[in-house]
Amino acid sequence: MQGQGAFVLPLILALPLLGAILVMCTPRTESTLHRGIGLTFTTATFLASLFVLRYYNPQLGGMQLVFDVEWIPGLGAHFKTGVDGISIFLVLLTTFLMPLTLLGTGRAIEKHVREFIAAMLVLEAGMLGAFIALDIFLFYVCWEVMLIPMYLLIGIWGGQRRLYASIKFVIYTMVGSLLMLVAIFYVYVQSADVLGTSTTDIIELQRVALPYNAQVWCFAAFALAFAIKVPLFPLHTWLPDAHVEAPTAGSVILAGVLLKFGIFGFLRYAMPLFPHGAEVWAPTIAVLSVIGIIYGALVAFAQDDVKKLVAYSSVSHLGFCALGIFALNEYGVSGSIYAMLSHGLTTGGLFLGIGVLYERRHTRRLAEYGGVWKVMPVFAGLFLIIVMGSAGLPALSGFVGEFLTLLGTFTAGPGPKDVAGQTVTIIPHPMLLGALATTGVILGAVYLLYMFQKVFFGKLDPGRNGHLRDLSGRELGVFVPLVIGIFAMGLFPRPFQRVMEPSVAAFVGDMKSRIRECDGPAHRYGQMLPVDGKCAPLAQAAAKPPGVAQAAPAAQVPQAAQAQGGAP
Amino acid sequence: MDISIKFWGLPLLAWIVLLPTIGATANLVFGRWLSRGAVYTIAIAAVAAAAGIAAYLVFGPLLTAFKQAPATAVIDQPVYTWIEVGKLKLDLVFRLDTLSAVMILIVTFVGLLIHIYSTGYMASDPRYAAFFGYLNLFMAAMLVLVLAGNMPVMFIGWEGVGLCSFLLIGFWYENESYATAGRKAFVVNRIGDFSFLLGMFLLFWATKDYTAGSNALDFRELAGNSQIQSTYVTSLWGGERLAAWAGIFLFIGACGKSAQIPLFVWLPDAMAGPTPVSALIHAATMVTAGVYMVVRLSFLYASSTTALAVVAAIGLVTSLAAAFMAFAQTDLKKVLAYSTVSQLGFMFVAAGTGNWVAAIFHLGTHAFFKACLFLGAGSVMHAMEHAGSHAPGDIMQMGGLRKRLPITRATFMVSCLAIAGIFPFAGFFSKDEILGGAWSVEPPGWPWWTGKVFWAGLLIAALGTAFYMWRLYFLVFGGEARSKPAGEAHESPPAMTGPLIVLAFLATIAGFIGLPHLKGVHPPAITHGLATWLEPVVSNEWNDPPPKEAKIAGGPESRLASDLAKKAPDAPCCCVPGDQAPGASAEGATTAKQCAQKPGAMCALSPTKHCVLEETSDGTTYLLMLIAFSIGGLGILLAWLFYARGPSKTVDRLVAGPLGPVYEASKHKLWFDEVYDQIIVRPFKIAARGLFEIVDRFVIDTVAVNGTAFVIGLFGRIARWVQNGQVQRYLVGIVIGAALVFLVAQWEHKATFEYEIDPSGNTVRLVADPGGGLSTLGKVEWDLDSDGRIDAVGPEITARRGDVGTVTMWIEDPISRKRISVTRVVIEKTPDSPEGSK
Amino acid sequence: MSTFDPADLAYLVPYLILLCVGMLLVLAEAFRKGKDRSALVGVAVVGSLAASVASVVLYRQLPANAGKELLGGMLLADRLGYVLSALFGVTTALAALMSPAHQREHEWQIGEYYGVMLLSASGMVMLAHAGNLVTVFLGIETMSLGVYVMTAMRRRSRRGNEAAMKYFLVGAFATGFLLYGMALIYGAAGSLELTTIRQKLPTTDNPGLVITGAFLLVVAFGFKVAAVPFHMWAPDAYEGAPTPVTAFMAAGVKAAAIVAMIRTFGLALGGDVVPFGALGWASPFVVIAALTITIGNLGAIRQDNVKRMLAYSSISHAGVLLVGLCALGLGSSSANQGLVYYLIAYTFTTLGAFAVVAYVGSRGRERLLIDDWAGLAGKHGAAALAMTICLLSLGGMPPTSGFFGKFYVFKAAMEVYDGQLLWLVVIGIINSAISIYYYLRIVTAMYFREANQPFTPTRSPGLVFVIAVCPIIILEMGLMPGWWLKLVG
Amino acid sequence: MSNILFDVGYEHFLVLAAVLFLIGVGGVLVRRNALIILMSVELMLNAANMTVLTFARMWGDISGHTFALMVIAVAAAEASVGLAIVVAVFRGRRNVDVDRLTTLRH
Repeated sequence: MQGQGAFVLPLILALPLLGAILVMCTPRTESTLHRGIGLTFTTATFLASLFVLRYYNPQLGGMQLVFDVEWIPGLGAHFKTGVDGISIFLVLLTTFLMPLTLLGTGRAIEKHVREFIAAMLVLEAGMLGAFIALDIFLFYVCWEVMLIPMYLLIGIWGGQRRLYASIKFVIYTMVGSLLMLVAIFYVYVQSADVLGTSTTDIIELQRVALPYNAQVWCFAAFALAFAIKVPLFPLHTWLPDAHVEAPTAGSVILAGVLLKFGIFGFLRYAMPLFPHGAEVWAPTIAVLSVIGIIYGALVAFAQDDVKKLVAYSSVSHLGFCALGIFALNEYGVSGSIYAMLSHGLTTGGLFLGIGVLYERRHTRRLAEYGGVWKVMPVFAGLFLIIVMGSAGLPALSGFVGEFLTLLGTFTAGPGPKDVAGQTVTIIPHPMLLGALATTGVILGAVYLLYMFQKVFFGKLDPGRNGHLRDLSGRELGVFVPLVIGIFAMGLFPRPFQRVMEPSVAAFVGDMKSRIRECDGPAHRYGQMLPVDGKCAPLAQAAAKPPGVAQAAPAAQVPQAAQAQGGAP
Repeated sequence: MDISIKFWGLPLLAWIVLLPTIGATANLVFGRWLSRGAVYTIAIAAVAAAAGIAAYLVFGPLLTAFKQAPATAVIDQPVYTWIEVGKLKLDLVFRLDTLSAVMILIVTFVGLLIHIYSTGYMASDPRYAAFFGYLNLFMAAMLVLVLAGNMPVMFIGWEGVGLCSFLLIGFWYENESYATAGRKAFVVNRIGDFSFLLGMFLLFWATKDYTAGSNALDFRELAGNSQIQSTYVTSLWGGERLAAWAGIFLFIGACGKSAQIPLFVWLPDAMAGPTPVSALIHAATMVTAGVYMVVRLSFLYASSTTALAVVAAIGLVTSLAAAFMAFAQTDLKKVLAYSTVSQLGFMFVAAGTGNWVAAIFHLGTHAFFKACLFLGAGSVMHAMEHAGSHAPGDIMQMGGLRKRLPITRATFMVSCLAIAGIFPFAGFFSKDEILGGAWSVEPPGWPWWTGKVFWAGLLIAALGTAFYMWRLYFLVFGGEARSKPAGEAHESPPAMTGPLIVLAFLATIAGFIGLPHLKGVHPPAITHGLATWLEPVVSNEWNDPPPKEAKIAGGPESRLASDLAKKAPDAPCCCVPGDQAPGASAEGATTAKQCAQKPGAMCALSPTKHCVLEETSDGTTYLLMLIAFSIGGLGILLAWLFYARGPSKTVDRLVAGPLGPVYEASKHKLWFDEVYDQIIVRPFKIAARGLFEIVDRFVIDTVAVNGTAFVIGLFGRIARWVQNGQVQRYLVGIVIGAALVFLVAQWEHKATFEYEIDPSGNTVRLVADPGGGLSTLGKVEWDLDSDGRIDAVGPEITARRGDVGTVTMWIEDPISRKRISVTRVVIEKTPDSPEGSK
Repeated sequence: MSTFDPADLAYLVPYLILLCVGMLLVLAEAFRKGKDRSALVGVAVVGSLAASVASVVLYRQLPANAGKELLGGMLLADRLGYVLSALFGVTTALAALMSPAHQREHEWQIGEYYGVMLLSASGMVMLAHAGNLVTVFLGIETMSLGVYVMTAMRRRSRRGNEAAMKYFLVGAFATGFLLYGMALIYGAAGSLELTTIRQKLPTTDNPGLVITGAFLLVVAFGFKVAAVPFHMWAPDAYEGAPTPVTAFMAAGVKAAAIVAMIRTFGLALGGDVVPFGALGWASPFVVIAALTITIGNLGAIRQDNVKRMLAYSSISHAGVLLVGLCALGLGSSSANQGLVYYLIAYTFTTLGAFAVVAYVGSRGRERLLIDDWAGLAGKHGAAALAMTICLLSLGGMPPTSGFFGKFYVFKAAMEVYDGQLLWLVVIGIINSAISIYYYLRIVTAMYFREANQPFTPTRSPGLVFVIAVCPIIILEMGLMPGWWLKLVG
Repeated sequence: MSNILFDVGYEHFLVLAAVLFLIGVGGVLVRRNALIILMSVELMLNAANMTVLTFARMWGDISGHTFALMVIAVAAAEASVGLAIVVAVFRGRRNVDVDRLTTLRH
């Protein structure tokens, strides 16, 4: 079935690809033309993506703008796309950042401009595809497709240690995603057993309640892939290398969008598909993300390379998001989505800012800077706003997300006057974790202000930094929208939340009921019943041969008989 | 009362905040193209307009409403819904009630004066526009903080002022140490904010189920909603009440903002900022935010005497320590900074003794005289600087300025009198309120002497205050000029002296809105203005449910003392003799037993604070006043003795001799910074570096990641080394390999099932073992007694022993639907066995 | 024994075409010594393509799942057979297209080459249709002998000879095992016909014979597909042989051997007629598959010689194919489709990759070291791109055909009852993560490193055509796999 | 006397064939000279052939005999190819010692 406005999503998926093909057809020397094409198509994609908002109906929630055509008949895989409150803004974030990134990169890339633009466009297509895919198969394909352009971005246009960084990035990601592939096989094959026919439609798959231990393993497989992307401590070490070596554009997209797939993956795939797996692994992940929050912040403070510093700050910030979703309440989840969006803007902005400095000074060492405010006041002002947004200053974008995730975590437990068993808490000691995570607020201020002071305050060395010129018109064109976005998101989160709310509420409610009732009413297929406290599979509910039908009561008899069985 | 007075669609309260914001934006964005005139016109106009609106709202609608019914004197103006997730609904709501009214009047008015003053003080600064932009921004943030209707909105202002303070302290950022001071301020404040957040979370966690529909964490909800009230007294960790924990968390936040021990260290450094900033932010307004917040949450603190005790204790310690630290300072502004810390300590003691009105009272008077002092100091330094001094703040190079700067000197003197608590200046009354309150306070759960201790402590602090302030005065204005600039200084321009005069005037008369309650004398109502005005906002009762028995006695608020005494002799009781209304002119807090001795006395349960306050008879009040006054006088006297003619030999001798260590301790503010550096900053840096080098670089990257790669590579080498090119090795490989494969391939693990017979002998548990793989996926069927009938289904079943004989299990392959059957003898069945026959 | 029915010949057209054209070419060479051989190439290509076209036509005529016994069961005409014979035809054509340029550049112009190639291809086709141990044996031998000869055709190159020698010796040795194994099976079943064997074996009174025989066959076929531990000849032979021949070996021979296994094990020894281990005849194969995937990768991971690296990678791919075979043996319904898809995908990928290898080498210098490939993207972007696509496909990255091949085979393995092959899938998956590393080493060299010295590659329309067409097919198969999956029931 | 010697049954042929096969295998594995190895391979093939024939006889099945004939032909072809390769190698390096063929390795 084709939902209303279904054409939009395929359109925004096709536009970048079209651009990529077009740009590859132009002669290799016309670099200005290439940049022009890149900008045009990314901008066009952004404008097209605004239609998503136009057609999305916040009241309804659920998947909308659904576009569905059969793709691989033999496999039952469909080309099925759609957005809900969780993914819609991530899509917009992607399309919004892309043109800015290209604009910000400007002439920083001299060699192979054509290929660069093409890579960026393909990357955009891949990311969008992964966000809007409603077919686990399509998702996986896009997920892997994202990898190659990023790998090329780091490898071709990167810094000195780019070979090491690019390979590390790819291998890290592959290890995770391939194990996820195994789990996908498993789910896919099982779905045939439960639903009758194998399907790759995630909406369908969510109705498959797998055996308890299977859920635990599959979740682990998915979680590894996503935890690497997030990245959770201790799987984060690819990130600093990748960031430091990648060109500005690469870093911006990497931090701005790619990392989000970790959290998004948990929300859209790992948790709904394997609720009990989530239940089992939640404590581990929660603790790891708290460690990540503190650890990332501490290590960021120890860096002399600005990019590395920001890279580690991402580890810390994404920790909040990961923590939030496992709080399993509206505050945590919607907060974590919001934090992702804000992180996209702020960290993207930070990297663009570093790019601006790097273009002028060709170094990223903090020690090289100082007193830059004097020569670049406009830049300093804008950068300060971005920094503050990242540090979670209220009324800027960062605060809302952090506040909500922390609030969600802290209040994940039952309230003082709560009816027992009413709330479902899957993380241990919510208040303790919440409190520990909140220290990230302090640490964030510590390292961000440290960086800001080192770069912009202090004595200006006229010899080294005296000549730096302030932002050009083009660069203003990059930063002003970002800053406006940061303010808008900080002051008016409500419109965003109104759109997210139904989907988030549905997600939370669904997870809770499935965890509490062992995949009870909501999931009539492959029903699971509790056995000694845990959930274990009952014999297949689907397609019972007649023999069993009357055998089932017989099965009850002995158990029922146990009661008075003691007599003889 | 809910008035919504709009202007261009926006409520007026919003405009109060918006106008400074606009001013700030204008100056920060377009400042570089504006003339100085334009800049300060915009800035001052913005603040003036805000002040105007504030004044109109307070003396207009609010006052009229107050006259009708004090309780309804609230202007509540939601602007829009800021955040809404689940039960968490947060409007951006501004609320003007009697408490915030006092605050915005102070903030806008003092702010306005300081803006005017700055036009003179900053006249020669290149970044004029930026300065005024920041000032306006600060005003906006501060007003948000004050007008906020719920805690998160308050937090916006709370951190906003932090940011501005960061920017203004580091205003002259070329100086690395100034920039660092700014950062220090922000970070230390963040530590406080961290705790503030925790407090908010805790409150939300406790109240989220009761704020249906209305704003979460809304002050009025928190104060008014009876269900919520009941959650405060539920006990949390360590048997303490929820209110205690929330209160303490929030108070730590206040410590950060209001520079209390242990988080006061940033304030002295903050003096790096331009003097008007110190006056506005670090004396008059921002630093008092903590006090304001505590008073705002009086209902919460009233619910936990523990929290109160903590607040009061910290306040006392801080006021004493800061006063001590001020003795040896030689920097004009540093002295004032410590005195600010000390005075804030006073306010917290007031709040901690449930003496909310006094806290706000002192907050106001302090705002006036301390702002005046700072501006005076600014004027002095300005003069010194223009006279060519390189260390304009060093009081040792001053002296004799009374001739050079008459106006400044006069105003400074007035303020010094005020802060020393000399009758009839403002400081005298406010301080006296605090002392009096401390003397007579006796909340349930405190031993009777606690209040007295606070009183005594504060007296010492007051003595110190008087001494170091007058030391300062004498060193600056008294004696003869001790340096060339001091001799040639000139009075500052009217733009600066004007505000000084106004503030000095206020510092003189402001005290008369808060005279103590006396039975004998009855001055006009205005003299108790503040108390009555704040009545509806601050909480007047200890939220302390009376003991069970009394509850049983229950019924109306007041009972016949005699029959309450029977049930609960020790129930707290506000004893009212005869036929008077409870609480009207009670004779004081006591227990039901004592009160019952008076015939026909009534007990007002859960004693009111009036009851407590009015215990003190006029005599005591006069006595307390006298003591406070004389203490102030004593302090001044001492200062005069030592410093009347500048730094005297006696002082030097003392410092060199017996008082040496004390002097050092005071000079290095008890080595707080040094200690923090050792136990926090240094370890933090080491930890950061260490984690990066050890965990990240070595453990994860080197060992785990590259290690794995290396091992795999090693196997690679081996695999290739085997391939040595000799074809016959290949052939041998084929043969041996084939043999090995043959051996390995024989391993098999067929499906089967396990069983355990329950020791009690009644049941048998059978578990299917599918033979490797993830789990049992296929349907599992059981024939328990080899009669060919399927008795049970499922991978794991329990059956009665009687039914079990030779068991056959079928596992069906879900894909190929192939059935595998396993048969095992579980229980031998002989025909004559009792189980077999059924 | 049924009698010879001329009508059957109609079903054998592909085979006959290859046979006749092959002989014709051999003769032709005899008469036109020393002249240019472009005509021969043309004939060879046309012939082999004709064969594929013929098999496509026959495929369409054939009713959906009905097979037909030819020549008294000696050969079977079914969809599987025709799909693969079409594939072999294309393989041969592409390999032939690669050859002339390579012959020219590396001086080994020998006209019989094309004839031999087609004859050996005819052997493959015979395997694709084999319905009897005899035809299996004959097919394998025809194919192998041809390939031995082609390997040896660079007479002057010592490496070429050495490769041929090793390949031949090991091959002959394996043939011995093959034959003996067949003999034992024959002894147990009393028939050489695959279907009959299937019927007879369960009632055999001598399972020992069956086990030993089956096991000897495992060894022999293991050698043909270069499965560990019977793989050691492969790297040497692949490296030493002329690149087009290597391509032909890697693509064609492997595919043919797999289809022969599908026939022999799937048909003759299918189900659980071999009472051995946990999984019947599949139980040795699961071990072999695991070893093959892993050791193939390990061998490649530190390899600096591109051709050799591809050889090792093709070993690990054989492992994946064996996983599919095990799935087939354990009754996974979709294993057949998976295998066929994988074979097709792998064929084009390999041909493409080796075509680029052939392209890079020129004037007697093969330029096999990764360092020689540094900065290839700069000068010869198209070739580098093509190579990248092929490598990604080999590494199993979407959206290439290699990904779907792996996906489908592993899916089939997962469908096996109760996840008995799960561990095998996990091993396979982990290995493809490892494999990414060394495939990317080449990509890294081509794109991220600077060229050390410029060179002129081998340019010829045929080669360029192959380089161009393979990536296109790879991507097409990757994006639209549906049609390809439905080729066989 | 025992007729184990004279009552020759199928088993004798099978065992003989097996022994021959093993001898062949041994020869391939231990001898260094390519030609000898070639012969050993032939030995293996013929052993297999013998087995086939025995069973064919046992089952009274004609197809076995035809198979044997084909095998002989194939073996001949194989031998010729083998010899050709040996010659080519010999041309290159003046010996046919398989141990020395180690330019292709690792």
